[in-house]
Amino acid sequence: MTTSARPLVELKNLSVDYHGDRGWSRAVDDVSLEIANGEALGLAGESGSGKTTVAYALMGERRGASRIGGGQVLFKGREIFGLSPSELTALRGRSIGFVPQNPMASLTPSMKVGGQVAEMLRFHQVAVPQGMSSRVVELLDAVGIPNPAAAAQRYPHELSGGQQQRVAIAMALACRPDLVILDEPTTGLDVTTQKLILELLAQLKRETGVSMLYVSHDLASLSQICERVAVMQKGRLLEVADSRTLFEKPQHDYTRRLIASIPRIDAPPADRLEPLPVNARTPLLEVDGLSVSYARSGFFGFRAPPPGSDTVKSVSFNVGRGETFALIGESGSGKSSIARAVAGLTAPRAGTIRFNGEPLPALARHRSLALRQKIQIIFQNPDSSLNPRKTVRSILARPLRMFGKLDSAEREARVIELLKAVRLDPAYADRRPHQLSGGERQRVAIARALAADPELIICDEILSALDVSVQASIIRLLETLQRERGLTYLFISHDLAVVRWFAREIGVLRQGAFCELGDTETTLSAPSSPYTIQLLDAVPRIGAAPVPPASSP
Amino acid sequence: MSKLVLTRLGMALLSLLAVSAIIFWCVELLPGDAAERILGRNATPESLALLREKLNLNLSAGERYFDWLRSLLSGDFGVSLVADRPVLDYISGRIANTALLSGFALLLYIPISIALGIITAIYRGKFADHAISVIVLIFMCLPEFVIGILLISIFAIKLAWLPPLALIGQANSFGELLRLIALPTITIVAAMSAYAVRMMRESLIEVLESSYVLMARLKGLPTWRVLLFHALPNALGPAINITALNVAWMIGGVVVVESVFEFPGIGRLMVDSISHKDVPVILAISMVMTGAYIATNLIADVLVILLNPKLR
Amino acid sequence: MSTTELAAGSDKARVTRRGIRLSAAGWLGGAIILVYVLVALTGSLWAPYEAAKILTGAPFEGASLAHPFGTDNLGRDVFSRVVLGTRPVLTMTFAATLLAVVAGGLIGVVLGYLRNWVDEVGMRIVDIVISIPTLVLALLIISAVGNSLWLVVVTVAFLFTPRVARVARAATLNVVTNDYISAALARGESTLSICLREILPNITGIMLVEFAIRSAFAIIFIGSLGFLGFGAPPPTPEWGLMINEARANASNSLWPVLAPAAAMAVLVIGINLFADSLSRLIDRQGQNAATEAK
Amino acid sequence: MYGKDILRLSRRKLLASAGAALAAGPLATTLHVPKSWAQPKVLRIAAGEADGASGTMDPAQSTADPDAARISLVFERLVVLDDSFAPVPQLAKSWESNDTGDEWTFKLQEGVKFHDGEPFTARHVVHSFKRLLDPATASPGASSMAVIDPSAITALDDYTVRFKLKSPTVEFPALIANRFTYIVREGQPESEMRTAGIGTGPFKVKSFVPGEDVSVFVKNEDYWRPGLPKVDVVELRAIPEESARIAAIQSGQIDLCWDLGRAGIEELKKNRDVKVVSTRAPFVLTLSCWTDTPPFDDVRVRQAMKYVVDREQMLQLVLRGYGNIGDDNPVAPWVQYALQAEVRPRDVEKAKALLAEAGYPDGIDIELYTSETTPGFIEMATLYQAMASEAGIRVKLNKAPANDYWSAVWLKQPFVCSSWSGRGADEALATPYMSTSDWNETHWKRPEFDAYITEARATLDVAKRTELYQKAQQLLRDDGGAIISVFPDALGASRSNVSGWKLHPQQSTKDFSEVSIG
Repeated sequence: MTTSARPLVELKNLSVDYHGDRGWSRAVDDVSLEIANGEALGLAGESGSGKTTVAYALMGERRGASRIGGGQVLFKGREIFGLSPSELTALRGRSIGFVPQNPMASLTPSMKVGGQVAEMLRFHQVAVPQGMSSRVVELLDAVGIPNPAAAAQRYPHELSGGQQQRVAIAMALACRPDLVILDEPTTGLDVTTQKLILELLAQLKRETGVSMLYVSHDLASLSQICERVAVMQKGRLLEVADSRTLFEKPQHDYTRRLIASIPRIDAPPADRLEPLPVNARTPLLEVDGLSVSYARSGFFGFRAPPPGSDTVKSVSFNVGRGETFALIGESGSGKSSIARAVAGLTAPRAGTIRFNGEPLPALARHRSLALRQKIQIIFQNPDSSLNPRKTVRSILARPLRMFGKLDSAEREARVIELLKAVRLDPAYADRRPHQLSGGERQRVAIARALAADPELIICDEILSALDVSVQASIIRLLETLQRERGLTYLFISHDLAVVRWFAREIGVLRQGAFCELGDTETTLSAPSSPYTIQLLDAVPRIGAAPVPPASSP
Repeated sequence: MSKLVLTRLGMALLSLLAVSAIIFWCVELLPGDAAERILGRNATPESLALLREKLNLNLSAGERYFDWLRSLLSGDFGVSLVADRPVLDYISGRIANTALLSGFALLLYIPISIALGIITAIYRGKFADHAISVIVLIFMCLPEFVIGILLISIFAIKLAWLPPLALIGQANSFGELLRLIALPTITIVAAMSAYAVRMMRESLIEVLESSYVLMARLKGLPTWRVLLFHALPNALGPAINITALNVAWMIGGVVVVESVFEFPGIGRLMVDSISHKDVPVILAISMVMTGAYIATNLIADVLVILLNPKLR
Repeated sequence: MSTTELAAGSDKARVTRRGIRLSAAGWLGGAIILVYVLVALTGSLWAPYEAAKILTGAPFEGASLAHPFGTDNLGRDVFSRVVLGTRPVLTMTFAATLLAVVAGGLIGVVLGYLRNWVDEVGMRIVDIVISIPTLVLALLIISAVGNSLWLVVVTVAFLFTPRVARVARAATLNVVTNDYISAALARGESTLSICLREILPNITGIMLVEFAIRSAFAIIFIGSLGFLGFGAPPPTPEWGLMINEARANASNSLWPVLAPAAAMAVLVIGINLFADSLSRLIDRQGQNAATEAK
Repeated sequence: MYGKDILRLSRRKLLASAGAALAAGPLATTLHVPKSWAQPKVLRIAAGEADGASGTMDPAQSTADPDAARISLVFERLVVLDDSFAPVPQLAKSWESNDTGDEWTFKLQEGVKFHDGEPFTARHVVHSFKRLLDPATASPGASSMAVIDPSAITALDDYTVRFKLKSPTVEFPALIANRFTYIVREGQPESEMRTAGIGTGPFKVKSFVPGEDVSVFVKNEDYWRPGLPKVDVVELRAIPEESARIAAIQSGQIDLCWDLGRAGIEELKKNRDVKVVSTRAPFVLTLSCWTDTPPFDDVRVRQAMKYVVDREQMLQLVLRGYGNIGDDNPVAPWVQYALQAEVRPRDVEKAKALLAEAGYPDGIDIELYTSETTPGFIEMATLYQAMASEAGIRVKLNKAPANDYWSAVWLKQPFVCSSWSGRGADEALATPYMSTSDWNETHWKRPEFDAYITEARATLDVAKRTELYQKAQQLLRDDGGAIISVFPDALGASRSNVSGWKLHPQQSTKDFSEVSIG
């Protein structure tokens, strides 16, 4: 660790209060941290841990109704919150760069990309000998944007997610700041794009020697860039250690549990249940030649959509009873279309689906009550999967009344039993969705699926909106339910590490077709298609050697 | 973009046709006919028959409608039954007046509503916001004719600063014309901008709390830069739509303001034509009003698209 | 705020039933509306004079104890006429708005849910009706079918329905794209039960706000009709009509003009205040759901 | 005539006084401002009745009040009436009749010229009257001139005209002094008659377009009456909304207006720069019922309906004192041949007794139609409803829309509000009440009444004639279906710098030739 006269950033006993519906609550409680010159500090924690509040405090920005409860924030020895507005404006962008979480929402839609970078230079009076526009092109090129001159003239919505983030990084580094704060820079991106962005950040750190504060909930990607990592929970700083020692000897049991719940591609999760014995496979679900098109059926619904517009191109696979089949693919690969076709929400353009040997009508409303009862679906976004106006009890009661012949007393008992099955306190029955956390809502969705006592449950990316620790507990729950009730899962995800130890069969989708299909173990240990290899390689490995810090400036 | 304009024009023609049919059918329901209305008290059976013949009111409703439609396609709006003059020539003076009044009202309305919208948004929660919001709320709730009557009794009669009636026939110079239409213009602007200010405020507040405005501030840009180049362009969308609706109301709905100030516009002419059941004039004015509504909406949509590259 | 799932069940999420918490302005608006409704119901019992009673005092008397709002050109007591006028104004306004919101709501939900060619054709028709200037169409229809109280109500309802339909359709589109609708579809729920059980409860909030805003418009619109002589027939003490009758004598005494105008303005302000805080409450409930989950 | 380019503000003047911005815009050239900025004296006058697109300059078609104003500026008649409705010479210097009164000869003024220079001679008079009586013209005024034999109108020489009448008419000179008998120029094509306005009057038409809101007239330089007119330009517009008209005269936007209701009078009186002008006028406001329809067919019911009226209160509340008491007799007491009788007092008990006698012990339920078409109608009907209720006569008010009241309600409903403009005794009695008249609004057919009128018309001796007219009025007053309680004064106002203008009791006659301003 290089030593220099004085740390670049010093947080002394910082506390920040946040004014919610019920008065002031403490979001950050007595946090002290330092960032040395040229050092990259990771700040890890789950949503609501206060990590983002700390990052913004460093920029002198109080989001919404919040106030400094105590302590100091020093940048190069100067108290940030003591600065006058003009000093603060001069500091931001000039000395401290900022890379936002969701690039799409953070670039001004009505202004060209080049213009947004150029204004950083113009308003911070950065000397630009070779002229503004060429300097901008240089910056965009430096962050790896293909033909930067053309890109400069485009509007944000005309770039991909990855490119937008690169523009944000270019803006942050335009004035050669001393410190760059990154707020979950890779969260909204695809796995492969995530890897490229992390490599870019590492390379820029090496070249410019800029110090970084990298805020993220993803410990794995943090460990790849930062020399030291600080872990926060509910506003308090638990421990700070260099990344290697943190992973090997975590001090705090919360950190230990956090690390344990990170899905790893190279090692099965600790509390993984014994895999089921492989006995004779009787296929429950058989899909062959399935094609689904995104084009709306023509005007008046008569003309069939053109074949060219298929998102799913004649896919065939089958799922054995009591097993888990995983469908893997990035956004736009057609995995959700397959799920919706099986669930009967969208009519496929071609191909047949058989369940228990019986052909399935295309749309749910044409299917028999028995079929609709045996196949259930759970959705990705917990916010929109439950009707906000209903109580948990009525949400669960609806399928019970539709599929079962129970009187109200029996139904009440069933609701209690279902809540227990998904590890929820029966008292939750009277709550409404907005009184539950994301994880709790997903559990209610699972309970709703179980209410029909199904044979097949389609899980359409049900984990991606949840915190890492919450994901792990949901996987455990699904495994236990599979063993207790012999359930079959069609599990759709984009995260190989999660699926690696959970699914028996796996299918890797790319642009609507399988580029890999077969038993998980053999497929992932010896992948045949280059795309799968690329996916495997993109999964961040914990404890990999961090990028060596640059020599002192 | 041009595809949008083409489809919208197609739609416009369809709407105009449909509107003409609806209005014609409504007018047919009116009791009595133009001949009775013109002769009024001095109508005698023979003079009624004579006039009906002259105005060919004896044809069936269907025939008269298609006659009118055929002549419309050849650009002839027909002859006013009452004024016995070609409709276009008869109403073009009135259209010019309403366009004049609407034009002035618009010139005042746009800057005022945007400026007040910005002020209330920036100083939201502070005194300026409350003060302006209360005034805006009061104007929003007062019907135009009450505002008009109050303005006349205060500024025209008691203080005698401005003439009470918009008798623009008397204006000899442009300055005098301005004085004459001052009160009706203020009435329209007051009635219209109330709603626009609230809409502008709401959309600007929403934009000021967006992530890209936060990002612009964190980039260390001066406040005026953030407001004018990052916030305002994206907040104008809803305000433009409201302005389009207001303009449409203004053209059709100023009947009340025109009758309070004796302003010779198409609103009052429409009311008179309805009472005289002067079908060609009613239809012509309805076409103008609906055409203006569709035009303002098209312009507004085009502006919104220009402002927001995402929609381009 | 959120809990780690490892300690399932220990979370103390707020269970308290949060009552409807309108802002202060919201309560004020609600109070104003309540007062008007009371006056409308009980007015005829305690109004000092009948609406049509002439010569209750000399014409154009100023405000006095006997005549809080003075008298008009025929010596009729303006205060009684404003009080007794509340009933026709409220009945016409709420009847027209209710009709429009119910009809418009139904159309909007159906179009929003179907989203096929019916929706496209329906929206075209709605756009056409909206493109006709409202006041002009109202004048035409009323002078054609006559201006009895109920004909005016039906006409105003007809003119407001397309605008309400557009709002209802937009609200339905917001709801229909949610996953709990897909879940219901997957269960094979009938269209009717989806509309009633899943869509309607989620747009009632927005429709309530729309009802409030529409009724504010309706009062001014019906007032304008009255002013132009196309509203309710005399001698109904409807405020727009009263203003028109009093307008000729405005120079003698402003009371007969100001009293009904003020009555109209205060009611519309009340409704607007109530509508604003209601819509803010609904947005907040919507946002709560979002913030809680993060 | 500014046809197509509605507004002709000269570019120079516009740019001089306007901001360049708007001048450049297309709007500027279409501003609605006629060119009349000459410094000469401009008299801006405002009529009360709506001047819709049906306006005309053709005397034969003159129906609305603004038409009458325009025509009296531009045309002249042989004979006009003074305040007591006695005939006074105008284009006719003198006249005489044969002893039986069915042949009249008029001597014409000499040296009079039409606006286009054509000298005024007898042939123009013959043409005017023949045109008026010609069925093709379909003039509403034809029926009032029915007594003239159209084929027997001859020009004895350039300045003498003789009329032969179908029946002796002692009052013939007064008869031809109504709103239709202005002298038009012979040889003018019928198509131009509506807007051309070529007459012998004090003013010439500068611009008149039916439907446009203002019509402009300029001084006739060689007008035959020396020294007249005293103003250079007259601008006429109609401001139907009464409060707007009051505001306009108060603020000086107009110089002179008439047809004022009673509402704004106090206000105007207090205003130093405004002069209120009023004159007694036999203008009739009446409630007319069909005497052949129950319950009005019983004379006792009709009399009961007359006894409930408190005429003084009607005068104070409806007309605020500006008018005279009526006694159910259309001939005002100060008019020639009027019946002088003691006014019928209000007697509710007698009315109840009459109703009981007629078989309606517990009163009657009737419907009265009223409208805003004439100032005072609504107030009169509302007051009558209140007064009649005390005698058990329950009146339901029905307010019909103003625009088609005279075609859809008048003469079509059994009990209506009606009004008649000021007329001489003969016309006031004949037009509404003779059984042969088209406008018999009370369905009242009394042969002895018709006899009185026709005999009076043929009686040369004034005393005998007066007695006959009075008998007719007595019969009408007691048995008629008209409840006439007030004669509203003609009310107008002018700015204080206007002089030489007075209102004429015959509402359709207006004389601006002697008016001066400033």
